[in-house]
Amino acid sequence: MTLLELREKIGYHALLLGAVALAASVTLAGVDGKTRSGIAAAEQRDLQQSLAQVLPEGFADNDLLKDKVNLKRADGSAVAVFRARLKGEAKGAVFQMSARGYADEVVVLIGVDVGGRILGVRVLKHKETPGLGDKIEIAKGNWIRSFEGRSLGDPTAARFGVKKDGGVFDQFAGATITPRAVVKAVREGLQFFVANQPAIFAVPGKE
Amino acid sequence: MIAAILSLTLLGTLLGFGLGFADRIFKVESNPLIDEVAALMPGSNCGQCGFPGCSGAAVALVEGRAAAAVCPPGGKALASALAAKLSLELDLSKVADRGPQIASVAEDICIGCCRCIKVCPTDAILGAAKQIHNVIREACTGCGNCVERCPTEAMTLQPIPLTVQHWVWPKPALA
Amino acid sequence: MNDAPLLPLAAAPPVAAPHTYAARSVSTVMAWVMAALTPATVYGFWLYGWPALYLWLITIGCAVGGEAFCLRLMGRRPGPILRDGSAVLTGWLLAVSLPPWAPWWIGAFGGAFAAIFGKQVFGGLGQNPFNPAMVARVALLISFPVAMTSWVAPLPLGSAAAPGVLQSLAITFKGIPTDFDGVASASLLGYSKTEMTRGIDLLHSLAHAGAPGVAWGGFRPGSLGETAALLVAAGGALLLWLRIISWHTPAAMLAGIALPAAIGHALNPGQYLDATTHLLAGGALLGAFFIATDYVTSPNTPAGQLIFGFGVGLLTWVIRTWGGYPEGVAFAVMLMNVMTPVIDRYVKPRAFGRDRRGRPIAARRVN
Amino acid sequence: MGLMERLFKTPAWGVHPDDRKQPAAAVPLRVLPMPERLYIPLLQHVGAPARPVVLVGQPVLKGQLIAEPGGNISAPIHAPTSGTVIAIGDLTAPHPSGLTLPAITIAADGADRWAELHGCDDPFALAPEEITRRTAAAGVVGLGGATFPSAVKFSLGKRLDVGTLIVNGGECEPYLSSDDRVMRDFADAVVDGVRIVMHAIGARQALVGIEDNKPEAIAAMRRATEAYAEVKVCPVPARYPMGSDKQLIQTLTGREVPADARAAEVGVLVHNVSTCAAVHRAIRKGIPLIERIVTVNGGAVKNPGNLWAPIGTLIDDLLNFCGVVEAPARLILGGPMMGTPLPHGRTPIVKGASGILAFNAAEAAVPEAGPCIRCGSCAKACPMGLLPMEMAAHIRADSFKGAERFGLADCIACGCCAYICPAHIPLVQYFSHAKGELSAQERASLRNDATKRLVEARAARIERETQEKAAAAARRKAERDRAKAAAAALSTTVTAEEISS
Amino acid sequence: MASYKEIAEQGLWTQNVVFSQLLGLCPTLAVTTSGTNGLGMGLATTAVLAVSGMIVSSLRQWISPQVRIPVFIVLIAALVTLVDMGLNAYLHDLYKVLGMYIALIVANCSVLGRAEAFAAREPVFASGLDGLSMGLGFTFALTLIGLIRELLGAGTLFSQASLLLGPSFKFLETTVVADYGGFLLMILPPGGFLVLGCLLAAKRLYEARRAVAAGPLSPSAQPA
Repeated sequence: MTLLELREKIGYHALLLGAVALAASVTLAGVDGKTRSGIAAAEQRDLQQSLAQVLPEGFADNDLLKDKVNLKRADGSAVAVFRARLKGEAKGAVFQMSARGYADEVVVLIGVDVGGRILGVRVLKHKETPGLGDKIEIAKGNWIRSFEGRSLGDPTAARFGVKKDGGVFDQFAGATITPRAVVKAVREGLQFFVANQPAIFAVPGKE
Repeated sequence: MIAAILSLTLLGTLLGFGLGFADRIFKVESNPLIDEVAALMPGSNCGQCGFPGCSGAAVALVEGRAAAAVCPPGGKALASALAAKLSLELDLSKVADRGPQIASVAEDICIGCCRCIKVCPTDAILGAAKQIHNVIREACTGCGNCVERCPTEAMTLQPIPLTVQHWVWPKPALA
Repeated sequence: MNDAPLLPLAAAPPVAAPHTYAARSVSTVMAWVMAALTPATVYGFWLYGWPALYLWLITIGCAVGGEAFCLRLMGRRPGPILRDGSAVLTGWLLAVSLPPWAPWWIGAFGGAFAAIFGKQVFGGLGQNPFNPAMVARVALLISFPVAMTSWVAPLPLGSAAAPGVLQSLAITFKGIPTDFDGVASASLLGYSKTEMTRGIDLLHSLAHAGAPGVAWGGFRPGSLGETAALLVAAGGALLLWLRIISWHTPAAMLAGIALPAAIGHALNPGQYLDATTHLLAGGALLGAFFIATDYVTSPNTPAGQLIFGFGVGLLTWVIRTWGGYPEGVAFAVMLMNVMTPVIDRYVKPRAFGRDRRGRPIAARRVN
Repeated sequence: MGLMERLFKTPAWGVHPDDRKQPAAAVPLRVLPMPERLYIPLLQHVGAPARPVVLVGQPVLKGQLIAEPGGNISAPIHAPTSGTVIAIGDLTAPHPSGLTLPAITIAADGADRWAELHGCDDPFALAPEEITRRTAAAGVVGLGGATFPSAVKFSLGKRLDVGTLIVNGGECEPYLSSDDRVMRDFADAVVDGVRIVMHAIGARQALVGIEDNKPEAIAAMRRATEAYAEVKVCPVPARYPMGSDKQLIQTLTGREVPADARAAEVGVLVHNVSTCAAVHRAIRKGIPLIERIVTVNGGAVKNPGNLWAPIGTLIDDLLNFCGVVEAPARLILGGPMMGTPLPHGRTPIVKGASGILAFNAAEAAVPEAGPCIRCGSCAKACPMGLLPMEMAAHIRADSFKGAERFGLADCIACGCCAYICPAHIPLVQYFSHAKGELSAQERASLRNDATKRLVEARAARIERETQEKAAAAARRKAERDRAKAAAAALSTTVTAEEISS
Repeated sequence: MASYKEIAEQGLWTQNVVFSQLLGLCPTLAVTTSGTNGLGMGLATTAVLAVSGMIVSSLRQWISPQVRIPVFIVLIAALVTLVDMGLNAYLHDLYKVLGMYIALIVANCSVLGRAEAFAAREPVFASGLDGLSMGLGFTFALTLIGLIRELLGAGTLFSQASLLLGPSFKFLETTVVADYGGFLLMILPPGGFLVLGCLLAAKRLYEARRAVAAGPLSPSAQPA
C-alpha cells in the first residue's frame, strides 16, 4: 500500500493527529521542565528589583521576599508586607496600595521606615493615558519622588493632596485625576502602615 | 504533566477520527451549481463561447475557466445574471455587446442547399431544396452557425439597427 | 429673417431634462453657512483678541492646503474643487471649536488632519462618514489634551490687558508667556467636572458661576466661536430661515440634551447640571445648528434627523455627565455619524402610492 | 409666509421654478401660414407605429387618413393639409438620439382643401361606444405630452366605472402656455369636449384643475362652465409638477393613486384641456387631430408666443416665423423640466408637442456636476417620495436592481430632483439610463426564454423525426421480413407440393 | 517552482505580509507603539514562521489533507508556546514588553497562511527560506510602523532597544526631539491604523508611478 492510499484511511487521520499532538505535548513538557526554574527566578528578580527601588541602598540586608507577612485591611482586602531588616533589626516595610485612577486601578509600591516616613514610591501597574497620566512612572519623570521623606503628619492631613485641592503635591498640566489617585493611594498606605505597625513587626522574620 | 500529554494526544486522535468520518459523510459527488448555471444559459448551443455547447460553458463558468461575459448572445443581461449567481467580477463596459445581430440571406446568391437549415439551433430558417431560404427575424439568435455553413457566402450577420424605441440614454459622465 | 439652418447637428451628447436649474449650488450653501458663522466668529475675535484671528486663519489655510495636497496626489486639479468652499467651511468649523489662544500648530495640524483624514481619504466631499471638523477636534483632544483644554479669560480688543498685534503673533507662534495673568481659566463644564471629582457638588461649585445672561452674551472662557449663545443661535436661525437646514436635527439635539438634564437636575441638583446650563455651555448650540446638521454625515429624512439629533443630544449629556471629558459634543456627533447609514437604511420616506414597507396602498375610490 | 411657517413647514413635494410664461402667454394666438412641406412621423403616440395607407405620388385632402393604427394601442394619422405625398421614408425624429423614424412627407398644394367630414350635432344622443370609436378614428391622443391614445382611456374608464373626470389645466412647466391659451381662447370648446368625454366614460362630475398663476384662464373657464353644474373649475396652487396626473388627483380629490395602478382604480380619469378641445372638434365637426397650439418661447426667440400650427411643421419653420435674436444654443421639445432636447431644427412637431423652446446661450448653460453632498434636497422635492440620491448612487455603480429597490419604477422623471440639486447632478439622466438598460435587459431575457423554447422544440422535433424514421424503418423491415417469410413459405409449400406431387 | 531569489523577493517586498497581503494586522496594529516593540515581535514571528515552515514541509508527505489544518495549528501553537517559555526564561525583560502579544502569533494568519500556501507543497529548505523572508518582511513592516509611530508619538527612535538586543545596541536608542510634548494619537490604537494606511497609500503611489514610468503597459499589471 502506498502512502497516498494509506493517507485516505480513517485510522490514519486519527493516528497522524494523535502523533502530532503527542510530539507537541512531549516537547512542551520537556521545555517547560527546563524553563520553569528560570521563569520563577526571573519573576523573583523582578519583584526584588522593584522592592529595592523603594528602599535606599544599603537600607536592608535581609531577603525581603522571604520576610513577608500577610495582613488584612479594614475593608478586608489582603496586603502583603515585606519587612526590611538591617542586622536583624526591623528598619522598615514595603507594601502595595492601589487607587482608582483615570482609566483603571493604579498600583503603587510604597517603602516606609519604622518611623512612618516614606522611603520611596514606585508605580507598579497603571493604564493611564500615555503621555499624560504616565508621568507618574519614574521612567517618565521625577514626580513620584516628591513623596520621599513625607509622612502622615508632614504635610498635614488637609494639605496631603494635589495643589488643585489645596495640597502640596503638583498635578501635571491637563491631568489631575491620575496624581490625585496616586496621592490617595500613598495617603491610605501611610494610614494603613500606622494603624498596623505593631502587627507588621510583631511576627518575627522567618529568615 | 503525563495527564496533559495523554489528554492532548487523545484529543488529537479523536478529532482525527471525527474528521476522517466527516470526510466520508460530506463527500461531494457532483456540483449542483452547474445545472443551475446551465438553466440560465440560452441553451441554443451556438458555440460562440468556444465551449462545447451551453452545458460546456456552464461547467467552465463554475470551474472558473470562463468569465461572466462568456456568452455573446446573452449580452449584458445574462452576463450580470451569471456574475450575480457565481459572485464573479463583472465589468459591464467590457461585455462584448457588439449589439444584437441577425442573419440575413442574400437572395441573389442563395442556391437553396438547405445546409443552413440543418445547423440552425432555433429552426429560424425557412426553405426547401433549390428554393431561396428566408430567416424568421423573431427566432434568429444571431449565432452565426449558418454563416459558417453557407457554401456561397449568401448568409451574413447584420446588426439590428438601433431604433428610437430601443435607444437608451447614455450614463452621465462621472464628475 | 434668417433662413439658414438654425442649428448645426448636435455633436455633443444630448443634455437630459431638466433644462433649468435652481439658483442654489453647493458653493452658495457653503457661503451661507459661513455667513451664519460670521457673527459668533467676529465676536470671538473681539473677545479673545488677535491670537484668535491668527488661529482662525491658520486653521482654514491648512484645511485648504491639506485638501489641495490630496487632490494633487490624486492627479486632479484642485482649483475647481476647492472653489466649492467645503474645505474653508471645515477649517472654519474646527477653528471656532478650538481654544482661542491655542498654539499655531494646533490649528495647522487640526486643519490638515480634518481635510486629509477627515475627508479626502474617504474620497472627498460627500464620501466622508464622519464630520471632518469633529474628527480633527477629537484627534487634537486625544493627542494634545493640555493645549486643547487651556482656555483664556476674555481680554477684549481695546482693553488694557489685551495683547497687541505683534505680541499676539508671539503668543500664537511661540506660546503664551508665563507671566500672562488670567490665562489658565477653565470652562464652566470643565470646572464643574473637576470640582465634582473632588467631591464638591454642583450646588457649591457653581455658586459663583455666571448666570445664563453671561452665557447668552458669551463673556466667558471657552472655544473661539462657541461662547456667545445668542450669536450662534442667530446664525442658526438664519440657516433655518433660508431652509439650508431643517429644524429637525437642532430641535431634536437640544431636546436630547435638555430632557435628561432637566430630569437629572430635578432628581439631584447637586449631581446634575440644569438644562439651561447644559444648552448654553460648551458646543451645544454650535453643534446643534452647524455640526450635527452637516448634510454629508447626517440622515436625509426628517424622521431620521429627529432620531439622529436626539441621539447626539443624549450622548452629549451622557458624556458630559459621566465621561472622562468635560465636553462631549464632538464625540457624540461622531458616534451618531456611525449610525447615520443605519438610520438612513431603516428610516425611509413613504413613497407615493405605497405604504411604509413599500407595498402598494389600497385604492380608495372617489365618492 | 409667516415666520413659523417658513421655519417649520416643509412643503410636501415639488419645486417652485420661475414660471417664465410671460410675455408669451399674453400674446394673442397667431396662425402659422401653411408651410410648403409637412413631415408627418408615423409614431406620434404611445404604442405601435401607424401603417401608411397612401402611396408616393398620391394626392391627399386635408383630414384624409394617411396611416392606420398599427395595433390595439395605436392611433391613425391624417393629412394636415391637401397636397401630394412626395416621400415615405426615414426622417430625423424629434428625439434626443437623433435617430430616424418612418414619416410621410406631403407637399402642400396651398389650396388646403378639406376631405369630407362627418360631424355630429348632438353627440349626447350617440352611444358612448360610438364616441369612443369616432375619437379613435380622429387620431386623438393625450396632448399634455403623454400621447396615450384617448379612446383607449375612454373604454378603460367606461369599464372601470369612473365617476369623476379630472381635466388637467395644470400646465406647470415653465415657459409653456399652450393649454393656458386653449382655455382662454377656446373655453367653450374645452367645456363641450369635457362634457362629451364625460358622456363617453359615464362620469358624473368633472373637476378642472387650473394652476392659480393663470387667472385669465380660470376666469374664461368659469364663464364657460356657468351653465353646467357637473363641471367645476378648481384653482390649484402653482407648484411643479402639479400637471402630473397623480399629484393633480391628490390635490383635487385627496385620493392617492396606489403604486403600479392606474388612476381609474381610484375612480378618476385625467384628460388634458387641449385633448378635450380636440375631442370636441373630432366629434362635433369630424375634424381629426391635424393641428394644435404650440408655444414657441425661449431667450433666442424674437417674438415668443403661441402658434396654431399643423402637425408635421418643421421646427425651423416655426422659429423662422417667430424670428430669432441669436442662433439657439439648445432646442427643446416640451417644457424645460421634462422636455426632450432636439438634435436640430429640421425635425417636425408631433401631436404631443406643446411647446418648442429655443434657448440662448445663457439659458442653455449646463452647470458642472459635482459630488453629491447628501443634502437631501432631491428627496424633499421628489413628488413621489423617493430617494433620488440613493438611486443615482446605485446606477452610478451599474446596480440597476439596487435602484429598483429604491423605487426607480415609481419615478415619473419630473425633473424636480435634478432641478433642485445644488451639486447639479444629472439625476434624471441617470434614471432614464437605468430605465432604458432595465427594459433592454428585460427584452433580452424574454428573447432568451423564447430562444430556449425554440431550441427545445427543435430538439423535440429531431427526436420525433428520428423516432418516426426508426419506426418507418422498422415497419419497412417488418414488411420486408413478412414478405420474405411469405415468399419462403410459399416456396416451401411449393417445394412440398412439388415433392408430394 | 520559484527560485530562491524570487522567494526572498516575494517575502520581503512583492508579497509582503503586511503591505501586500494585509495579513497579521492584529499584531501589526497592537504592538507597534515603538520601533523596538515592532522589531521584537517581528523577530519572534520570524522564528515561528521559519521553523514552522520547515517542520510542515518535512512532514508534508505524511499529512493528509483532511486533518492538515489541525496538524498545522498544533505545530504552530506548540512552537509559539516554546518561544513564549523561552523568552520568559531567558529574555525576561523583553518578555515583559512583548509577553502578552507572543501568544497572538498563534492566531497570526500569515503563519498558518504560509504553511498552507507554501510549506505544504515545497521542499524543506525553500520553506524555511520562505518563512524567513516572509518573517523578515513582516519584521521590516512592523519596525517601520513602530519607528514612525514612536517618532511622531514620543520623539524617540528604538527606545529600550538594549532590552531586546543587549546593552551593545544602546547606541540605537535615539532621542530625536528632546522635550517632545508627545502626539498621543500616534501611540494610541488609531495611530497604528493611520500610519499603516499612509504607508499602504505610499506604496501604491510609488508602484503606480513606477508602472507609469516603466511604459504604457497595462496599469492593471501592477501588484494589487
